[in-house]
Amino acid sequence: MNGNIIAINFPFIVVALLLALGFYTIGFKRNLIKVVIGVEILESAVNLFLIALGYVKGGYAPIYTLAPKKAVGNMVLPTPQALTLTSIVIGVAVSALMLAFAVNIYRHYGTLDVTRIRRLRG
Amino acid sequence: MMEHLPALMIAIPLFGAFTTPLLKKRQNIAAIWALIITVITFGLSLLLLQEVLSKGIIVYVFGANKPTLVLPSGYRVPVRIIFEIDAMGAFMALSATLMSFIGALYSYSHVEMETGLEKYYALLLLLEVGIIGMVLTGDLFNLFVFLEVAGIAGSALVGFRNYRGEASEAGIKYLMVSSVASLMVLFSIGLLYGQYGNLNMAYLSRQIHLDTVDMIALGLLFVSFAMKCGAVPMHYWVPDAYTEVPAGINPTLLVATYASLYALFRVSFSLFGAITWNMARVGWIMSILGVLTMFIGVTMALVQKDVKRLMSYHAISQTGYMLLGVGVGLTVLNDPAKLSAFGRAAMAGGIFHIINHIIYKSLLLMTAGALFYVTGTRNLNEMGGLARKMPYTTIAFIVGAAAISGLPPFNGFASKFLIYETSYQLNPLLAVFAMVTSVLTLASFVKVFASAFLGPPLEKYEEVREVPKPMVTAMIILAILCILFGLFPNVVLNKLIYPAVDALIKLAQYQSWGGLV
Amino acid sequence: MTTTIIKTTTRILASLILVFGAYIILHGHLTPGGGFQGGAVFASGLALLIVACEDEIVKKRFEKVPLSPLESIGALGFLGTALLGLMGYTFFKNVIANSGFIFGGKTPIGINPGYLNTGGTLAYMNIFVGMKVLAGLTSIVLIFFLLLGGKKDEW
Amino acid sequence: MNFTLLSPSGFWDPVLWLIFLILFGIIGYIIYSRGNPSYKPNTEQVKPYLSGNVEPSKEKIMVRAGDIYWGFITALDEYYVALKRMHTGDLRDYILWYLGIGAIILFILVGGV
Repeated sequence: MNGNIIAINFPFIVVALLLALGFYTIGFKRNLIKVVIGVEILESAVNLFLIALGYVKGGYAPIYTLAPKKAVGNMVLPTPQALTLTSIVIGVAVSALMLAFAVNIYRHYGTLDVTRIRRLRG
Repeated sequence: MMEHLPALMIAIPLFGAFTTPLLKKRQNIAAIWALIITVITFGLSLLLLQEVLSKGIIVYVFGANKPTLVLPSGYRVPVRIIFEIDAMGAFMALSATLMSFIGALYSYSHVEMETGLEKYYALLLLLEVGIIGMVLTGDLFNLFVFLEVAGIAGSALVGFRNYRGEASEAGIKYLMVSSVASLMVLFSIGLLYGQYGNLNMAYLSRQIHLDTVDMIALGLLFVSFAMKCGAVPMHYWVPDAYTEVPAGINPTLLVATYASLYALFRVSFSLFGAITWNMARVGWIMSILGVLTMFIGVTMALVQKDVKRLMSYHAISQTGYMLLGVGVGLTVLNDPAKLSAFGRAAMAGGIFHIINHIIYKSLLLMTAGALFYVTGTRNLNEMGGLARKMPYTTIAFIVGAAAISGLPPFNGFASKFLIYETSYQLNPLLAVFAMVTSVLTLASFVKVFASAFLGPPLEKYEEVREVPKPMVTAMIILAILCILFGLFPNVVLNKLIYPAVDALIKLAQYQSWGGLV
Repeated sequence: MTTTIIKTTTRILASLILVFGAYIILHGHLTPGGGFQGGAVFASGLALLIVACEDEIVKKRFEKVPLSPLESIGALGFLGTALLGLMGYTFFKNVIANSGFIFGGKTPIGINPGYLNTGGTLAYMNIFVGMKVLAGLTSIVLIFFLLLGGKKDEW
Repeated sequence: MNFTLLSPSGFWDPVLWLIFLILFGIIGYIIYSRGNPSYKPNTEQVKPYLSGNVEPSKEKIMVRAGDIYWGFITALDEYYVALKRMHTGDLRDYILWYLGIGAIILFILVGGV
């Protein structure tokens, strides 16, 4: 049973690791691009979490096109997948905007070091 | 058509946001077009408010056969995206649309010389959509989507002046903060979905019970929305973003901040109502955060030299009043005697302060924008003697400064009066902090007034004239609103604020979609 | 940036990727995928084309392409399709499904081989979203390419 | 219309307040008008007397924003040094503060302090 619990919760362990890794990257890396990557890691952690929530053992994808016979009545609710897709779409916009800001900051400051990008303070 | 008002509230600004980029060649027309759209949306939100006040909670189900068909036959749980509008949401939507209109009017002259204006107005309308969606929705995931829409549009606007490096810096700070906060919101939404298999707030709030996972979700939602509304000590992004954003966007960005505050209230009162009802802890956290916020915000404001930065720190400090007022109400929520004695009035004070603060802080930030427009600097040390050159701006500034410091008979006094009295009854120390903050606020605005407007006229500002008419009009409208809200606080409270307070307190009504089920 | 390998690969793959993107957009209501996914695939095909060409050629080719209006039109189309539901029903109501209009064929219940002529407003929305996404992502890629393309690895 | 704002233990009536404001304004004006009208603008009278020295230019003697409340800020120096240390302007600190406060709030809510 012990090994089983780890097997069942394996995706959630990975989610926790990714969350920790993401926050570590945001909090302790000095390069702005790496900080942006940290946000992306966080985002993938949350997406993985949502997808893992939607998993049902023995469930089928909720698509009727050419589905196997057994699938009828065994389909999972597609809400977590829909949430994940929406979150991915938003993530694309966020990362594009962040990188655009990073490019502009590099042009004006000549550096991507976060400790030196702080003209606004106090 | 009245039943489709909630959908139109989203559809019309979206339509405006998508058509504005087509007017790339004629940026003047884009500005006027955005102004028209914001006026229409403002009218719609007035209609919506009237509907809500007369008929109670409005429910709108997207994609159903009928707008009120929450549970189609055969379903026991709601599956569609549902907008659930009570008086609180309608009140926030009204402030959002009003401020977008003022912002668009002000922007017409303020950013005239910049390029890429069609994107500016598209983003302004998109920000408005984000706020309206956040405050009208009854679906937890939809809340996240609109939160992100508002965050992305807002940060793009913060970085609008891309020839300034500081603007990009402020933009990436705001975007980083808002995206991390929204991702944690999404994470807690995932936790709640995993627990209960639904995303509708009214349905969820009936099922939530005291459970470790639920408490983690509550904590994450609470801290994320607290960061998005600028509570100390997570307020660092506020001065950066407010300072660098063009002054025409400031009103809308303020409302975006308070939309997060609204989400915080919604989470504490409605979503987790069943828990927080019995737990004064959440209310105490909110009150203490509020006191910290107002005190640290105002003391930081005293030492600022940048006029917009000074006002942004005041925005933080005033957020503390709202947190304090509503936190006091939340603390005594499970005690009917205390609730009717002072809790309800405390919440009314906090919520009344939202609209008051939006009005006068927008006014002040706009006067700061006008100062920047004529002098080209935001440094107070380099200003002086502008009062005679810019009479309207000066009058607007005096009204705003008097209102924010709580001088009668302006609107700030009425809400602060309620907050002082009620927080005194919970704990006298809270009221002392609130009063000291008010005194320090007055002190720091005396500083701005003395250094920017008074003093001998400086030679370098010989040529300065009053700002163009649209900017003056926007400021004068807000100044008049300041005075009106101050002179008739009772009317506003009875018509607008107490219905909103009751909407937050009456949990059962929210849970049943206004009596539909 | 433009080596022979990339050019040759692009010559073979680009058209396939574009067709695959269009396929995903069109079959959004039947198979996994949809407007955003198909648009992203389509845009990645265009990105491949952008990367494989010289700066000047890309600039000349994309000068006339109305990417920003295309994006607006996609979004407006999406909104308009959603607004169709206001005719008697609600916002986003699928009024075209089972109506006999294009993409309005009768939807079979249960397992089926996937009829393209179904889906109602979903299919239209997928097309409009695909349009918006491919225009948006392409312009993002294009802007980054033109911004950083001239310079060598400074970072 | 009732303009009185009733609070739990008091009231606030802006109209009453305005009436009193006007009343006291009139009293103030009466006192003012009985004063000695010896002030004459545009004469020697309005120039400042600095022990016979020449008056420096306006720009030099202007009170700047940085000079206002100097005493207050100096008296609270330690507090302000601590505040300045909090406001680093570093992007990463924004997120770290969020994590710290989040941990505290989660501890209070889950731990049940």
